[in-house]
Amino acid sequence: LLTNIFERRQEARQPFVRVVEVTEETDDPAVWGRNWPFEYDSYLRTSLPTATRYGGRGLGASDAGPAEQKLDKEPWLRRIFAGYAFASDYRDRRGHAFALFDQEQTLRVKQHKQPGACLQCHASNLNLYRFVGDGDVQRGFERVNPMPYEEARNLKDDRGELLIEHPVSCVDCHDPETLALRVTRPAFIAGIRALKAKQGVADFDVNRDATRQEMRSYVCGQCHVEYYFKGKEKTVTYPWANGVRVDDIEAYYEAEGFTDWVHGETGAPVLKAQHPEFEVWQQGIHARAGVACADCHMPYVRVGALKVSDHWVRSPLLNVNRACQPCHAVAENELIARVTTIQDRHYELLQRTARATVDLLDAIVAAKAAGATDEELEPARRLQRKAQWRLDFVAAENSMGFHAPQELARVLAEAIDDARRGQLEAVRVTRGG
Amino acid sequence: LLTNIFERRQEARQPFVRVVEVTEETDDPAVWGRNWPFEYDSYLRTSLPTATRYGGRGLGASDAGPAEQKLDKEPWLRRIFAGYAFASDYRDRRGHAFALFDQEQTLRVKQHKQPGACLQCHASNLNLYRFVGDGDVQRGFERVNPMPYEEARNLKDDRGELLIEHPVSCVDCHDPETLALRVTRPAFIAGIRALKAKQGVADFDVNRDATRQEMRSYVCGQCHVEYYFKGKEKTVTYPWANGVRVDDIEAYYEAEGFTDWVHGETGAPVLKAQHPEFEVWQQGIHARAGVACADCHMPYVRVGALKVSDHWVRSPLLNVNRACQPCHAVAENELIARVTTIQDRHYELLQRTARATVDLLDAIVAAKAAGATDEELEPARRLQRKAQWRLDFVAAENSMGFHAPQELARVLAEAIDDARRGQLEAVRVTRGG
Amino acid sequence: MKPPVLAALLACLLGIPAGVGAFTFVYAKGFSYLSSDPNACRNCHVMNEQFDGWLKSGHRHTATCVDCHLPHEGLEKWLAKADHGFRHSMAFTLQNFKEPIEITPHDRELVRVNCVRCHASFVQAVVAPSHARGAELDCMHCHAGAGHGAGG
Ligand code: HEC
Ligand code: HEC
Ligand code: HEC
Ligand code: HEC
Ligand code: HEC
Ligand code: HEC
Ligand code: HEC
Ligand code: HEC
Ligand code: HEC
Ligand code: HEC
Ligand code: HEC
Ligand code: HEC
Ligand code: HEC
Ligand code: HEC
Ligand SMILES: [Ca+2]
Ligand SMILES: [Ca+2]
Repeated sequence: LLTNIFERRQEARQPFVRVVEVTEETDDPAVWGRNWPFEYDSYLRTSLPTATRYGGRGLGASDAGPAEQKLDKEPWLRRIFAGYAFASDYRDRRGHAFALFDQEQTLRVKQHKQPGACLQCHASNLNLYRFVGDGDVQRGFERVNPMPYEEARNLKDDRGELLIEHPVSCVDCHDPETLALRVTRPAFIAGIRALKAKQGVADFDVNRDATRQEMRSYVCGQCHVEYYFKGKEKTVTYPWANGVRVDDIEAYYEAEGFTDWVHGETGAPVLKAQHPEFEVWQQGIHARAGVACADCHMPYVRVGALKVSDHWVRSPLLNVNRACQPCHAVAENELIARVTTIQDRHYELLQRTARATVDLLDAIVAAKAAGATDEELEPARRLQRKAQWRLDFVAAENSMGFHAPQELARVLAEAIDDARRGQLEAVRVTRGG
Repeated sequence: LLTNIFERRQEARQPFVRVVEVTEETDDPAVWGRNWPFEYDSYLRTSLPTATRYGGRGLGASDAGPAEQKLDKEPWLRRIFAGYAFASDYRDRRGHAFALFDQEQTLRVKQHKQPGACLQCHASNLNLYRFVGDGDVQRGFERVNPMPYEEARNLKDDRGELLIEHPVSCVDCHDPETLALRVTRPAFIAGIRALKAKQGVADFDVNRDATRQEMRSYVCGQCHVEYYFKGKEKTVTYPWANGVRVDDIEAYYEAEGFTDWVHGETGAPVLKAQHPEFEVWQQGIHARAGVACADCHMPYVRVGALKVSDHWVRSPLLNVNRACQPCHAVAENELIARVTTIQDRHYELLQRTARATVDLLDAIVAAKAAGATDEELEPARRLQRKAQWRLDFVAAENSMGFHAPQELARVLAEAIDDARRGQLEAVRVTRGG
Repeated sequence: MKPPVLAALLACLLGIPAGVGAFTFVYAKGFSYLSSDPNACRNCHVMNEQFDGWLKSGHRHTATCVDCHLPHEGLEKWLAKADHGFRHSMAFTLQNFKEPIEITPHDRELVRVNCVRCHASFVQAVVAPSHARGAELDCMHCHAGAGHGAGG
């Protein structure tokens, strides 16, 4: 029975007509665009503004300037980032078209030394990795990571051509032969392997073992994840060996004895969390139901007589009829209202957690001023590290609660508990307090 | 085989035939059962055990003894209820068949004076209300509320027959003429009217204005709600005039200057929250999507060719294929796993909140012992009232987080914040602390 | 399905009475399966829900039950009809099936193939990229309502 069905599958699939050849070397999306104009056109739109109540906020191509300054919208961010590059410049994300430009413009790069590791997620970098790695991507990755950012970013090949020219591009997510989705980022290949091993799946090779539906999220998980630069090799690493819940990752860092920086006001050794969309999404009901990033952020769109994936990767709230309604037969404004209910509730709790954390900073500062010793301050500082890690983890996640509402509220509740307990510890050691 | 199918064809056309007359006076479900045997049979099953991971826990008819003691399973309950009847006996709920029996057996009734008001939700009481009210239910309700419990419960009519004989029964939710759903509890009629007024709907008469789908939840909202006994008239009152969120209800009590009791350990004036299923459900996505209590707790069950509502009102987790699968085309064990994920996460956070609240009690007790004045203790006590109200509100809600996961996590987060801030206040006024 | 059963069914389908089994099958409108008229499916009240859903669906004018639920060429089609006819009549008679009724993985795959069959030109681009495992794009993942729900 089934064999007949399988045969018919093949008939149903017609090969793409290609007007130009695209290869592993083709990092220029314009070239791919000649074969697949619909995807390319929508990809180009990632340079347009995409503001929603909480999302996007990119200013767009019309204005070559930077996106909005998060540090001004949420002043408490400057407090928790005290003494770290993020306190100098931390802005709203915007479309993929800006990925490379925004990285070059940020004061975090202009005023602070950064390694080549930064390039893993902001540029179409396979040619660079192959060149530096003598044809081997993994080796190139390892050699580029510790280079100074400017050096890596401006490397030229033998023909004197820049190796880094584009932000995330077609070849980073697609096999140029089959166009099948694929993962190209070394840190993800290693990270997902460690995670699967922890979950009992040995020797997981993502490009060999993942299903198509999984790949519709994994290609995003290449970059929308928490990371750190491991050791002096500055290896971009995803800390998933214990799992991807906030507590699992914290346990990983404790075991590694890792610290991002020493807090400028309190002297506590603290961690920086970055955009853990992939980790948080896994805690939510949608992931549980097999709903992929691309289902919502790259919904299919009808173009004439063809159905294609919308490569204008952006907030689904700008695209509800396609992003949500196929699964939720509910009016558009009602769907947006549901999201807003979740996000407003989340935002309110986020602010409360920020207040608790800032109170903790004040308390430690006061204790220090009154002459508390490092030994006396140790318990309070340890709790600051825990509280701040959780607050930052949630604040850095970009869905304002939507990807996993209950889980993120739980994390904030724990942050509040840690912050207030830290405050009690600080008060306890404050002389004449 | 043949005849099977033939019979089933007949069943499909069978109309309801009434073999006996049922009237407003018919509080005996057995009589109704002669007309509607399927519903009656399932109703009788509410005396069976219904334990799930977090739900039910009723011991069932096989054992006429009481349900499990919650106070032993969650020792912190004794601490927060110190000085109140609930500290003497507080058990797991079980099926409707036990509603009257369990109320009579609890030490909260046997060892403490209770008013007739208690009967509003535990007995089929319309005959009692009409008798005492000279035919008028509302007047009867008002007169019964302040009576001593035993007196009200044992009143006899002119023919010397007991007026209270059954727990919640058919006539409490159904119009005996049409069998349509209806609300009979005076406190709900007044409460929902106040809530709708707040929402901008003036003069709401629930039995006149509610849709059928709304009634499928309102009949439950008659009892599964937070309540208090107002004034010396002991009027059973649902505090919904400001809305039904935990903060709205708190604001209502503040305005009323209401307090349930003065805490035995700390001397704080505190509130008691009871089973706010109806209020919490309204904060969740299911209510938002128009899913009623009865959809999950009284799903349709096919008897031959007929579809009838399962009157074995119980945990839907014992009934997933009927309760959930009509809307969620997902395997049964996967659906249960989704609920467990939500409930385990919730339970863990509930325990954390309890620890914070108990820490606050300890801190106030210590401050008092060290000689702090009432004036000094006032801020800490105010925060205890807030924290305890939120913790109890969530703990008393019976879905272990499922009815509104994010909202309940938010409430617990606020409780933790209040509890720890209260602790800071208490420490501040602790001499030599 | 075991060969003997299969033979018996083919016999039924050719209209040769083969004992009570066959008679029951006929009585229960098992022969509905020989027709492509949706009402034929509705002969069993347990199909009413899906029938009503279909009436509300965008497909009511464009696809009948069998268009989606049965294969479309040759012997395979008849085998599937026999398979359905037998399993469903049996289940209906014995009332031993789980509710809500759930489509079997095999039948679900049949449906998916039919989606692509009708919509091939429209979806050619999205089904084109081949993939190592779980390669086929699952239409029902997003269009679960197709054929039975509003907007689908
Ligand atoms: C069920 C739908 C859904 C899924 C699945 C989903 N998201 Fe989202 N995502 C949203 C919504 C809704 C928002 C909020 C958008 C807003 O606030 O405007 C969002 C926000 C975001 C944002 C911020 C967008 C902006 O405009 O600022 C990023 C980045 C993001 N998601 C990435 C991901 C990644 C990566 C995955 C998979 C690991 C994922 N999302 C899975 C629905 C989804
Ligand atoms: C190679 C790295 C990389 C990959 C792969 C990637 N992203 Fe991004 N994404 C980024 C960067 C970097 C930005 C921020 C660009 C900026 O702000 O300059 C971004 C921004 C976004 C935004 C915000 C857009 C807006 O309008 O504000 C969304 C949404 C998003 N990505 C979703 C996804 C999804 C979904 C996928 C997978 C289909 C994905 N990304 C794959 C790096 C990546
Ligand atoms: C693991 C992938 C990854 C790495 C490594 C990475 N980024 Fe990003 N970056 C992202 C993603 C995804 C976004 C968009 C989501 C967001 O803004 O939170 C982003 C956003 C940004 C933005 C725009 C928003 C902002 O923060 O102002 C800047 C600038 C930026 N990154 C700079 C850097 C620098 C500098 C480094 C190296 C120190 C770096 N990135 C390393 C993935 C990465
Ligand atoms: C951030 C990841 C990402 C990038 C970058 C990307 N794509 Fe895709 N692309 C996807 C995903 C996800 C799908 C859906 C594949 C599936 O469903 O199996 C897709 C599908 C496609 C398809 C199959 C037909 C369709 O539309 O579904 C084509 C063709 C395609 N992309 C072309 C391109 C081209 C051309 C570019 C560059 C201009 C590009 N893609 C860049 C993620 C990406
Ligand atoms: C491919 C299918 C699919 C897509 C696309 C999808 N959802 Fe969902 N959504 C689900 C499923 C499945 C659930 C879990 C409940 C259920 O089984 O219906 C769910 C649950 C939800 C919930 C309740 C869970 C919660 O966190 O409160 C909301 C709200 C929601 N979705 C909104 C959206 C929005 C907004 C979008 C678009 C940005 C979207 N969904 C896209 C399938 C989808
Ligand atoms: C979407 C389905 C759904 C809806 C709607 C719903 N509930 Fe529930 N309810 C549940 C689930 C699931 C549980 C958890 C049962 C368990 O833990 O065993 C639960 C638990 C309960 C419990 C405790 C049951 C027990 O076994 O201990 C009560 C009482 C309850 N709900 C009442 C209500 C009321 C009253 C409403 C309407 C105001 C309502 N529920 C609406 C699904 C629902
Ligand atoms: C007249 C009051 C009243 C009404 C109306 C009422 N309940 Fe109850 N319900 C109770 C009481 C009292 C109990 C606890 C009985 C006991 O533990 O002795 C209870 C118990 C329950 C339980 C726990 C059952 C178990 O097995 O543990 C569930 C579930 C429940 N009710 C749901 C509902 C739903 C759904 C409705 C509406 C269809 C409803 N109730 C209507 C008073 C009521
Ligand atoms: C507004 C309706 C309502 C009122 C008034 C009410 N109850 Fe209940 N009672 C319920 C519901 C609903 C339950 C089941 C849910 C639960 O146990 O949380 C219940 C459960 C109980 C139980 C079994 C679980 C336990 O708490 O041990 C006892 C005993 C009880 N009530 C006694 C009383 C007494 C005594 C009074 C009067 C002081 C009273 N009830 C007033 C609705 C009410
Ligand atoms: C706690 C409330 C409650 C009690 C008590 C109750 N019912 Fe119901 N009953 C319902 C609900 C809810 C429905 C669904 C009505 C609807 O959908 O409009 C219902 C429906 C019915 C129906 C209509 C057919 C069906 O099954 O849907 C009959 C008949 C019925 N009940 C009989 C009874 C009998 C007999 C008793 C007493 C043994 C009883 N009910 C007790 C809530 C209750
Ligand atoms: C009458 C329809 C209906 C019934 C019955 C129903 N649900 Fe839902 N459920 C929904 C809708 C609608 C949503 C919101 C998301 C969406 O639109 O799909 C939802 C969302 C959910 C979610 C995700 C939201 C969250 O809180 O995480 C879970 C989990 C869920 N349902 C489980 C259940 C379980 C378990 C039952 C049975 C006890 C049940 N549902 C009964 C319609 C229903
Ligand atoms: C003899 C009565 C009867 C007739 C006529 C009937 N069905 Fe069914 N059908 C059933 C029963 C009973 C089940 C449940 C079988 C089970 O779950 O074991 C069922 C299940 C199904 C299923 C889901 C289970 C599966 O096998 O995948 C599909 C699809 C289906 N029927 C389609 C149809 C179509 C299409 C027609 C008309 C061509 C039809 N049915 C006619 C009784 C019938
Ligand atoms: C346009 C395609 C289409 C048409 C036409 C169609 N169906 Fe379906 N049917 C489906 C799909 C898709 C599913 C699986 C739904 C799911 O996965 O939840 C399904 C599932 C079913 C099921 C199993 C129940 C379930 O939800 O799994 C039955 C029974 C069924 N169909 C019967 C019928 C009958 C009878 C008709 C004609 C009145 C019909 N179908 C017409 C696509 C169709
Ligand atoms: C990840 C979700 C998803 C999957 C999987 C999917 N679709 Fe769609 N489909 C959509 C969206 C979103 C639209 C709406 C596009 C638009 O209106 O621009 C759509 C539109 C369509 C349309 C046209 C609808 C109209 O209103 O004209 C058809 C036909 C269709 N899909 C068939 C299919 C088939 C056949 C498959 C399987 C090969 C499939 N779809 C798989 C999401 C999906
Ligand atoms: C017998 C042929 C046939 C089959 C089988 C079929 N369709 Fe369709 N479908 C059509 C036609 C014709 C239309 C209307 C014109 C159009 O939009 O293409 C349509 C419309 C649609 C639409 C647009 C929205 C609507 O309902 O009007 C979607 C989405 C869709 N089909 C998806 C599917 C999916 C998914 C399947 C399989 C479960 C499927 N179709 C099976 C012929 C078919
Ligand atoms: Ca980090
Ligand atoms: Ca109360």
